[in-house]
Amino acid sequence: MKKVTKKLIAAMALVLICAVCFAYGCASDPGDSGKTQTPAGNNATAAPATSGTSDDNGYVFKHGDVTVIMNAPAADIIAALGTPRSYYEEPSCAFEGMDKTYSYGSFDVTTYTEGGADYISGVVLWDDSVETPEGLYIGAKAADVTKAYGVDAAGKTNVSVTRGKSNIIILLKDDTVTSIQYLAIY
Amino acid sequence: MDKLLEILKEIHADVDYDTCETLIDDGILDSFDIISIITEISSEFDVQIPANEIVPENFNSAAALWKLIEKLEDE
Amino acid sequence: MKALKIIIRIAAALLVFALGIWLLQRLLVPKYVTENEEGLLVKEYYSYAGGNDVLFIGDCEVYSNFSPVRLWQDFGITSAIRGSPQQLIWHSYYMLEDTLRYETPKVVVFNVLSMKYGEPQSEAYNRLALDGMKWSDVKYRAIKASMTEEEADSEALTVASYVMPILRFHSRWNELTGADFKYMFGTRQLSHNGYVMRIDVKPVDTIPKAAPLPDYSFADVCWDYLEKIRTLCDRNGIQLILIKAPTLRPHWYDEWDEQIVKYAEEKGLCYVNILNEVETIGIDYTTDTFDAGMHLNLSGAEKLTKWFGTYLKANTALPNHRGEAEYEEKWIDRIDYYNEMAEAQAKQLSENGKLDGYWGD
Amino acid sequence: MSFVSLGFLAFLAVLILLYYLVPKKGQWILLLAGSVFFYAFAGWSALIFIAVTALSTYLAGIYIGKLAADRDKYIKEHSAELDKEAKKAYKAKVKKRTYLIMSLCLLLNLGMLAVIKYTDFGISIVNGIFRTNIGFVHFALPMGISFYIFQSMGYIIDVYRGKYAPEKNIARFALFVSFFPQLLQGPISRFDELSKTLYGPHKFDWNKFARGAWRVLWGYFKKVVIADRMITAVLALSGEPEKYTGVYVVALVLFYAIELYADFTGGIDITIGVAEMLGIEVAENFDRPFFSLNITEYWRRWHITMGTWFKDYIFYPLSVSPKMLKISKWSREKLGQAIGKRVPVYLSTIIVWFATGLWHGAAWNFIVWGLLNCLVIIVSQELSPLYTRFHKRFGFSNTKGYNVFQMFRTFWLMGFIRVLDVYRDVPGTFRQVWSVFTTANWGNLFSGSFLKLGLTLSDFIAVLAGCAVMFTVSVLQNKGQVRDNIILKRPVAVRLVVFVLIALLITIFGAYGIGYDAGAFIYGQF
Repeated sequence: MKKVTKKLIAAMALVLICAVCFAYGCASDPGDSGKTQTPAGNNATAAPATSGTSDDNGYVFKHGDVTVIMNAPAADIIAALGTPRSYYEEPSCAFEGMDKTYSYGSFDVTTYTEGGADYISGVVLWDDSVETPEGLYIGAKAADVTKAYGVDAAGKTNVSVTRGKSNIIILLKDDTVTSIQYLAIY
Repeated sequence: MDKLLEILKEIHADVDYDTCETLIDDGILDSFDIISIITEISSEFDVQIPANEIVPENFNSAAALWKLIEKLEDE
Repeated sequence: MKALKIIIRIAAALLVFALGIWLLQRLLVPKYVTENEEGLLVKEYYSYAGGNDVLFIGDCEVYSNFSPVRLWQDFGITSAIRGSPQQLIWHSYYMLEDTLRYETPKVVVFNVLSMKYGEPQSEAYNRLALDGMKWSDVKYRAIKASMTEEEADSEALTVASYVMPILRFHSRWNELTGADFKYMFGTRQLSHNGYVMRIDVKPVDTIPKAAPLPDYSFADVCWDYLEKIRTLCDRNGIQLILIKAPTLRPHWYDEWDEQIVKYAEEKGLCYVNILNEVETIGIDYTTDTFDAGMHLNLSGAEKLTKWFGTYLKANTALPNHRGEAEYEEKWIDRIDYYNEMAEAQAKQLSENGKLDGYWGD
Repeated sequence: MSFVSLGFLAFLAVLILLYYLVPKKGQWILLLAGSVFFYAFAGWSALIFIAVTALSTYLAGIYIGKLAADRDKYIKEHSAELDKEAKKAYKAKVKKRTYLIMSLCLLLNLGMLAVIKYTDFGISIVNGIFRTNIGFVHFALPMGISFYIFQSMGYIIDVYRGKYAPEKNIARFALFVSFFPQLLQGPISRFDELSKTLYGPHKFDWNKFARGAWRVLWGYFKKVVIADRMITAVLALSGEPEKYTGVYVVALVLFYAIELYADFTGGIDITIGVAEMLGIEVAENFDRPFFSLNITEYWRRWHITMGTWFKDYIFYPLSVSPKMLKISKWSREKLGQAIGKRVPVYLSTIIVWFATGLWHGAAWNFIVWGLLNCLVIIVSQELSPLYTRFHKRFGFSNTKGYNVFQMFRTFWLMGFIRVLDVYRDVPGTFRQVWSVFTTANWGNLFSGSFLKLGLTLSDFIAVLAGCAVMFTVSVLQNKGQVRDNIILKRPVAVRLVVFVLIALLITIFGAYGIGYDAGAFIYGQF
């Protein structure tokens, strides 16, 4: 009996030591420590946030209750947007794969092909009947750009804002927005 | 020598230390055993077996080990 | 053991290895006969090299839109196209340099669309442009100039993979088809002096509006290569003509056009934006294109070529070679093959309602 | 220069050709030149580090050797007038000095390693404890530094212990430190063993050459066909841990085990094979570790030269040091025989595994990895009497079936500990492993989702076929070397043709070039 107790104590002491080390391991940021020595490592791929909140989709375009997310699978989004006013597909020079443009009058949605499926590659806004979720529309002023996206647009001909895998290009003329385009960042 | 055999028996009771000459080569003694033996020897014989003497030749048989102890005692 | 015996053994092993690699390479490289047929174009040039007064360089906007056979038949102008899919301007430049190793044309026609691409777009197009090129220092320089980022990362392997394409295509083992075996030691001719024929029709019903760009300036590297093309032509006494083919997509912005116009004026070059001539030429986008505006079909190409022949007559001093025996002889077969393919395609189209391949089989 | 590169193959071809053409006396000089060339490819600055190690170790060795020689001479000359005690005192005096020199050499080299490898890690700990925000220094790790410093340190310790005389020729010593095949990822050779064949002269021996060539071929097969293909799936699975839980973690454990084994043993095969083609014998580093019945055995068969290095130069000295014996005595008195006996062994074990973990990388995941190994070893040590009793009662411990079960158990236990390497995140790894028990997504095995990891079905088939070959060869190795038993018994012509065929197969089925990550040898980074 006595022997067993002592063994138990020894084992527990060991577990404790390991636990302390482990707990410390938890406390420190593991990402920082190993990075420089990991050429074959996978930190880079793990880096972009993927935890699933809406922020991670980057800038999105909303039409009614349809959300157009850059690089998202296109099929469901296109279906939800209803029948386009016109549709154009552009084959690439040789090779499979097709860039498709769905026009809905006041905006176009474009897609690219990868691995047999279509993904959203961009949205172009054509007139002031539509606006971005941040409240920017064609005809708005440079100050509105600042209000919506926090960048200074006064006196510029174009500004570009990026969040996640989504990029919005805003063109201006005489401090008035003339074009708003979403671009997927591959 | 008897004291040594006693130490060894405590580690592995079922080995015939009088004849076995391949304690290391056949993996009968592992590194844990070796350390235990050295610790025991140091408390029983007042010799310290340095790390560089931990080679198969010195631990393959009880006789070799005994020789080592005698040599170290002699120094 | 005797040194000789060892050397023989090792040499034998190396020889067997080389033979094996060669055979496997023949098997594994893409044959471009059932898909991406345009991959044949660059290699095919060498079979019709020599005696071409006009050389077209550029992407699908040249190889789908201009018909050298028509140019010969109607104007007695001998021409060849060195086109490849998504041919970038540096490809075009090296295409020209490579051509000069075989012949010196009197006129070079360059389609300016590729001015819009300042970076390699995809490794695949490099292969289509360069794999078919014969080995020379030109090819080596072309490879170095064209590498994508990924290719440049392992530069030695990339260069080696053009010497030994098996290093690039070894993983095609799981995509092999009957055609890879059938055409292991030789493929069939696709082009007509570089022209790729399609007779089917897919009308343009809509062309999406082109979104304005934040910046319309061409990349520096494109200007550099345009200048290189111009000086190379200059040195060789070649007249350079810049064109923009009448293809609706990708969109050719007016802002781009203005820059080319200005450049042509400065350098005293001919530049014609054929998009502005569509009505004169009589191109009807409901019948003259096979993919809704990207490329012209045979009917469209022949209309365009007819117009362009007249343009060449007016702006250059190209001779009419009709009636010259050595030329007539060469072109008679080409005309036959041209008609043969058009017929085969027409036959398949009427039987199947669609084209499965250029050869109509 | 990676083994899997055309540059290396060309380098090798030229080197081997020259090696057998130059006068035999010059062979090792050529090897040294080749090694410097090989290393210079990684950048000239990296050469400085290896030069510092080679030079400092060489000088320390020479100095220690000289002191030892002087001592022996003095004692011999004065043996009449000195009594035993005086001799002992004199010896102790000299030993103090040699110990100092060895310590300085160790300090310099290990210090260099520590600064380069562990500064950022240290900074991150300091930042964590003191909530400071010190910037990282991001030293680039010179190629193979962990390996050649350990190899050199083994040498200086051996010289200090008087195991062998120091190398007198600095160029020869430099070759020992820098011998190019083992620069990237070991094995960690011992001077007395490697020097037997390293310096030649070597006449061209067709059999040795052929054996080496076959082994190189085999190494490339494992590395290029299996490991470099598998790495794509490993990176995909570990790159998105939130997405890939449950069954995917089990798959990752399996895939990583395959990849690491094929990669590391493949690399070692190339190393040893190249050396063999040059007539040089390099120590084995693996003995089919996945056939081990328990973890202790596994560590005797996996990365052998590292294990013995830690055993000979850290574990033994530590556990028999006077301090440790004192601790042992104290703990026996205070804690009783049972625990007291274990204290020195277990304490040394824990320290050694901590060091082993740290050696693999400056990150918590490696340290935890080391300590987990240690924990399993100690627990199984403690449980072994229990097992023995259990087996005695039921008497099936030696049946084949039970052995297979043991191998299976060891494989998966080690596998799960090993995934710390790929997640590189300690709590994350535990979450992932836990998800195996909580996430019931085994249906994904057949849903085709495994084909979305960057590998096609044919890739998986290629890996599977490769593993089948690997397994068959391992089983055949029960009866000795496959090369000796099967290959070299065939007629030369047959051998040449089969060799070429395999080389062609590797060319086709290898995962290299566009579309595949040019995976560096995993162990090159440590």
